[in-house]
Amino acid sequence: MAVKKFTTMAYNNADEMVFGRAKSPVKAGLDLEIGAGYTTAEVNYAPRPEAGETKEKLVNEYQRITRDIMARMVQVGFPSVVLETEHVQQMTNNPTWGAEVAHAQKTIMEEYHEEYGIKCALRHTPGDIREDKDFLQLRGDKYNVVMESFEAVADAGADLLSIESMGGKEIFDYAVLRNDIPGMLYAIGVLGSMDMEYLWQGIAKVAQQKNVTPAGDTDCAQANTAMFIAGGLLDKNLAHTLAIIARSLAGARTLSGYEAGATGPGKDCGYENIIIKGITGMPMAFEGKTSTCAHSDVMGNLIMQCCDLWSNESVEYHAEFGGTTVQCWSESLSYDCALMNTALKSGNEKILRDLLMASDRFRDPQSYILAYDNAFKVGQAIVKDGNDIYLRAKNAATECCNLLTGAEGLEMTKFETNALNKAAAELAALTSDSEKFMSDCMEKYKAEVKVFKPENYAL
Amino acid sequence: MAVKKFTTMAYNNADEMVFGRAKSPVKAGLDLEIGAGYTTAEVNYAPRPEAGETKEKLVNEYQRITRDIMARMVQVGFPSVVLETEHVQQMTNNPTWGAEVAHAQKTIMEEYHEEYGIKCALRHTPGDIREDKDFLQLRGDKYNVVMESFEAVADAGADLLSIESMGGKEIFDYAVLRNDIPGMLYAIGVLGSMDMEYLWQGIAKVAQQKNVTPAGDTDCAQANTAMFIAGGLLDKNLAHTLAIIARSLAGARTLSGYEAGATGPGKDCGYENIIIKGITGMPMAFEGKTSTCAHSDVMGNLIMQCCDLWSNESVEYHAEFGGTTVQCWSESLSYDCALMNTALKSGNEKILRDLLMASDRFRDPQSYILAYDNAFKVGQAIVKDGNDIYLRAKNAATECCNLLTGAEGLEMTKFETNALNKAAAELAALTSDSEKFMSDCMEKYKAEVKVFKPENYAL
Amino acid sequence: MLIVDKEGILIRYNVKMEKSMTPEDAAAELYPKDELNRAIAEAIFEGEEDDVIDGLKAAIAAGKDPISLIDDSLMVGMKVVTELYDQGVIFLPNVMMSADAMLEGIEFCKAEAGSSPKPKGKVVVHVAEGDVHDIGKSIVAALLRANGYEVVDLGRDVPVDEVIACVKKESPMMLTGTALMTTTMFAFKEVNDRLLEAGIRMPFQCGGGAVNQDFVSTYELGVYGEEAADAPKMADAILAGKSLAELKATFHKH
Amino acid sequence: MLIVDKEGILIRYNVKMEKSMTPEDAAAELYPKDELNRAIAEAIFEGEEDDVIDGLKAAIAAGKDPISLIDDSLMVGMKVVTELYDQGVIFLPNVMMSADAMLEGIEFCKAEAGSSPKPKGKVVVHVAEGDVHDIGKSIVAALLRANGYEVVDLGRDVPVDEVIACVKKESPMMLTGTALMTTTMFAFKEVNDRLLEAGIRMPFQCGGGAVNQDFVSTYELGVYGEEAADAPKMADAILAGKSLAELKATFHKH
Ligand code: B12
Ligand code: B12
Repeated sequence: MAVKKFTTMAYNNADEMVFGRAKSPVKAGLDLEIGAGYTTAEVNYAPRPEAGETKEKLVNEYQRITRDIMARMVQVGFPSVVLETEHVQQMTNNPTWGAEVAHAQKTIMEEYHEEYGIKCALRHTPGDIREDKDFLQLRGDKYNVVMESFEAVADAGADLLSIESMGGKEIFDYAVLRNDIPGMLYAIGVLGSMDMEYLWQGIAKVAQQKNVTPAGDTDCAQANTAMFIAGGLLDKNLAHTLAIIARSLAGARTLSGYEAGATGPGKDCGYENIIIKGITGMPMAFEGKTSTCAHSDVMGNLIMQCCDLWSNESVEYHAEFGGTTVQCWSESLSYDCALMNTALKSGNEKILRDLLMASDRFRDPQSYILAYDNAFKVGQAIVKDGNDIYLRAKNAATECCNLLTGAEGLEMTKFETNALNKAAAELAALTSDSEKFMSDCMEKYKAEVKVFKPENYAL
Repeated sequence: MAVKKFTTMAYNNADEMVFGRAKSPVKAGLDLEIGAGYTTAEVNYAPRPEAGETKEKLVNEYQRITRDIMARMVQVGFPSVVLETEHVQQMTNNPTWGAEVAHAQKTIMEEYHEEYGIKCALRHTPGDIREDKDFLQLRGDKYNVVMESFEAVADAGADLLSIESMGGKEIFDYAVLRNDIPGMLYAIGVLGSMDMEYLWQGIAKVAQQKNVTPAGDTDCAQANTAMFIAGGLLDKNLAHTLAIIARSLAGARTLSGYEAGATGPGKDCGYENIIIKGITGMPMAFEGKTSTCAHSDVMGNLIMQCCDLWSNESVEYHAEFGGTTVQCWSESLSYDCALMNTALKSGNEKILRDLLMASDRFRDPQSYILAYDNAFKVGQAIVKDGNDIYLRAKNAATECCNLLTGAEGLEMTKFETNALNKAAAELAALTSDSEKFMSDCMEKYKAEVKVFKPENYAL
Repeated sequence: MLIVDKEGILIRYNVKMEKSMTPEDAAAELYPKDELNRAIAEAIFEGEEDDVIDGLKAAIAAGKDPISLIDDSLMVGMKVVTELYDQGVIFLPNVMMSADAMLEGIEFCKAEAGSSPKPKGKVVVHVAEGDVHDIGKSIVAALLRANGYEVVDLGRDVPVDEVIACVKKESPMMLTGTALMTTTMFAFKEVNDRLLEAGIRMPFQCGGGAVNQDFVSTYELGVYGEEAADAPKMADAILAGKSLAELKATFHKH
Repeated sequence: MLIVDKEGILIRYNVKMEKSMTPEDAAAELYPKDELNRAIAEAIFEGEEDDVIDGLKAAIAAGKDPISLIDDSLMVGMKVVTELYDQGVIFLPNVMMSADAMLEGIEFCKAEAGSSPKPKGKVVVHVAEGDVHDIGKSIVAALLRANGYEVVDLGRDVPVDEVIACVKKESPMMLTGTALMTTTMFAFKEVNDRLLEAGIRMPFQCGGGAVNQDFVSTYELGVYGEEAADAPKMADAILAGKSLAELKATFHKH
């Protein structure tokens, strides 16, 4: 598929962006339209530990999960729902496993759609298994298995195809634990983007052949690792200012998937999706205050501001007083959506969006930058040099630093400010010549990171 | 304590009521003020099954729970929190157990308050253990144990005292499974109110002596049983129109606690609290879309409309990806509160309240009546005959029927409408003479319900 | 105040799915042909105890045997009720009122005949020690009775010793336990162990608020029961010869 | 756009609680007195590898023994770092960079001396089979090394056989496992069983995203590790003679 770089924003200004509406809505699954004026819950789940033992157990587990969710949706009267199955390793490595799961789930969803008319779609997210024990193996055999997996789940009923791709991770893991900003830029902005462009052309092709939706990727492997290491307000593992620089870089990186054919809805854990939505106008999934089952964050409300799908990230399937976990969380998510949909219908979407945003805006440097107005500015910095993956990533990080430096109303710790100033200085000192940056990094990281293999990026 | 009946509404009109503000705020615990312009999460939890084995295990379990919650609150930056401990049977039957738990919890909360300045309070809810194996035993020995339990937990650090009292339950259980409206009225409106008046004078006295807050009761034993039996939209165990009649009756009943000295915050599972807030102007706890861990309902957003405390009802303590359950749910609740507090601070509370309400208004007959405007009308019907517990309960049920009959925009099933019409007719046929109703019921239920003992109500 | 029409926000699936048939129409198709039996069955369906007795009197006067009336009219009427409940055509209170009427009818027949029919089977029900939540248990008991089972109801807050003693005394085909609290459901494990100790391998169906399938799966005799209607279904399955493993396969839905 | 000041909505407790002391001030109080050792310790704290080597050269030139320099300067510097990390004065990347510098210093000293010092103890770390999430494991390994332990890092996606073989070969004082998925953490039980089978009763600390205390409590050798810093703490506790039960009592916080 052809790659088309974004050099302009899809929206004229940040204020145009709201939840439930995207410039380019996506039709998918059974009567669902994403970003077409309403929001929908996207429910995620993980099988119980013992369910991974055999294929039969696994298929059975996902059937139970699917039935539980669909039953709860009709019991409380919700008009639509999306299910996301993140493959466990066995399901991707054995494409028929993933396919059987998809088929079993879709069959149940079709029954509910037929009986009740509930709109629904199924997302499958194969694991990015492109690696050997010690090294990434982004191209070659493992790539082929991933593509087979996509084909198999698409044939079997998956409507939306996603992946959390890992390009750049080997450098990132090294860099993030050493406050190494140029390394993070190289890992996320350069290597990550290059791998995505390669990978997503393949996925988009499969999707086109199978007539399903190539939905989108997330920088889980890098920006989310940074966010998790950064943790809560009192954690001492990574400055939150660095975590949000990683996230801004991820905006430049994750965009590459949409340039290579993905159409949205972007995947839930991509907190950079707010930047992507501004640039592409495509619908996006988000997770936050109703994904505390999966992780804690410091922008739970804010991140809901412009969602099209609203997700719980993941929850282990087990019982609670109120039903199984997937029932509990799908219900909470759907109530959130009902609130947003009421706001949309009554013309109050902007005030609700703003309340969500304002409640977390000053909670953390991360939330400050992901507030839609600031995220939009990061997007503008990206598209300004949209044709150069290095420059646009550098722009994103620089804009992030600038916004934080000039932030009004945001209190930062000395530690966060110091890390920020150091990062800003390092960014300012970087070359504006992509080639030079590439060759410098190649040399440096070949020497320092023993698991780095340039051939993964055709370098 | 003197009993003072309510014969007027605290608010001039329904529109005056919002979340986070009550006419009579309540100061409690460590710097907390409830209903004073902000909302606070109230976190509830149940010990793991094996924790009930010994007192040590139980105390230990509550310590872990308390520490987990407080730690999460400061990690995400929330300014206040309330913890509620619903006693398991052992803790009330052995008042020293309950006291040790309260003390252990409060000690941790004080540490956090001292170190971080987080505002917090502890609610303890002893079990209503006033019964023998086969019969209720509302007065006598068991009553004394309950009072001892209240004294002990108050001494040990509990700031808010509550109970889910059971008066009337023996008749209600019989009546609700037989669509018996007069029986429900007798159970909830008459017997329930009488027992509460008796019980809450005792609790209010303890609270006064110990200088803590007599917070309030809930009609869990009856209206919530009806709501649970009614279930989701597709359940076939009880017409939802009958469940909301039970709830309206509960408005008249639960009020009795506040007449006998309770001051709020009313307890979370009292969905009738919206009626009570309108009448008393006291702050109230609610639960809904963020208590799906404990139960499913059909008004998850709407019920948030005027909350002062916002609760998860209860969750078993165990691990999830995002931390322990109490951490996950306390975080989700607190984000909800952050949203409401932002609305309050920016003067947008009424629009947010209305969006919450509008998103569920037509989901179910129950949500329709609990919408603040309709609930306010039920409240007016109650205070009109505030001095007569029978008449005011009858008024509440009648008003509920009238509102449903005249409802615009609410679609009901034939089944719901039939049950409603039958109920309305039965209510219309009832005497307006309390004494006659009392003696008729006494005769009927003495004969039909073998576990009914009038001496429980000094009858 | 903001009022927003529900379109696009919520769907009242119950309204959307409502069966066009009235319960009365649905029942009419299921009544027995025989005029006398039919009248009794109808009275059961309506939950009208007096009409049931009147119907029985008429049938006996017409020469019918009181004991066979139990099977041919009372039980048939009750089967109409439970079937329509399972299909979602009628609601639980109807079942309760019909069951009341049926039980009264059976008493009347027994008195008339001076003898008792053999019930389908005996079930012991109880609520775990320390637990006061008993309405779920009462529904279970009522539905079992409605389906023709004899029920020994131990009530709420029942110590393990008492459960074991009763099982030994009554030799039921099945035992049920209800618990709504995490701390009380723990007693089920003990009941299980004590039964096994005594060499009794009997299906022990457990349900109620806090109880869940994962927990019930941790002890051998346990079968999870999600809703009260699963109790008579499981009793029927036992009568049909299903093994413990088969029962678990059927009733473990999550 | 609506901007609302944070007062009353949220509290930045990190800002509110911030220590007034800078990391440098805090470290200054902890450095060794001896000038030469102090320079090396400072270089470790700064994470400056070149300065570490320069310092070591200077100290050796001044007559210090390379092997005792490891304990007297490198380890002392590293102890300052881990202590301040535990106190929340410095952050993880500082620890990582200091550890890199320390390891390089140790290599240098060993080369100079032509011999190796005895490490405090050996720990085997791994990520469960089928699991690619390895950054948590890498942090665990780094913190163990930073605290003076020898680490055998089996990497990610490690089959149970390989874990067992390595434990038999290396006889470590402790084994750690990381898993971030419900389906992969299941392997820990197998590791436990295989170790017991082989008669090895060794503490097996397990952590990572999906792993939780309840799960780890289901197998005998398991001790739950919530954060990476718990790994060196547990190793220290083992050195201090704590039993498996005592380790569980200490590290099971939920
Ligand atoms: C109503 C209620 C009460 C009423 C009980 C009235 C009654 N007659 O039973 C009252 C107010 C008395 C009460 C008291 C308490 N309650 Co209460 N209560 C509830 C509530 C809201 C609903 C229960 C109910 O009636 N449901 C309707 C019935 C029909 O459902 P059910 O019993 O589950 O049965 C259904 C199925 O489970 C099934 N079933 C049941 N048994 C069986 C068996 C078999 C074999 C089968 C097949 C099926 C089956 O069939 C039924 C219908 O299909 C629940 C919430 C919940 N999520 O369950 C809390 C709940 C059970 N209560 C709870 C608590 C904590 C208490 C108290 C301890 C609180 C306190 N400190 O005051 C006290 C107990 C005090 C004491 N004396 O020990 C907690 C338990 C938490 C925990 N620790 O596990 C719950 C979960 C609420 C919560 N906080 O989340 N409660
Ligand atoms: C980043 C991430 C990834 C990255 C991994 C990058 C890396 N280098 O490790 C990538 C993108 C590759 C990834 C992939 C997948 N992931 Co992932 N991932 C995450 C995420 C968001 C953060 C993990 C992380 O790095 N945290 C930061 C590190 C530092 O934390 P940590 O490892 O937990 O370690 C800390 C502590 O636990 C502790 N610790 C760890 N080990 C030990 C050991 C001892 C002894 C001690 C004392 C302490 C300790 O120390 C650390 C710091 O204190 C988690 C979310 C979560 N809640 O954990 C999901 C998560 C683990 N992933 C998940 C899934 C499903 C996947 C995929 C299968 C999804 C898919 N289909 O694509 C794939 C795997 C595909 C495959 N190849 O098999 C799920 C697992 C659900 C489940 N089934 O159980 C999670 C929970 C996310 C979710 N959906 O909720 N993931």
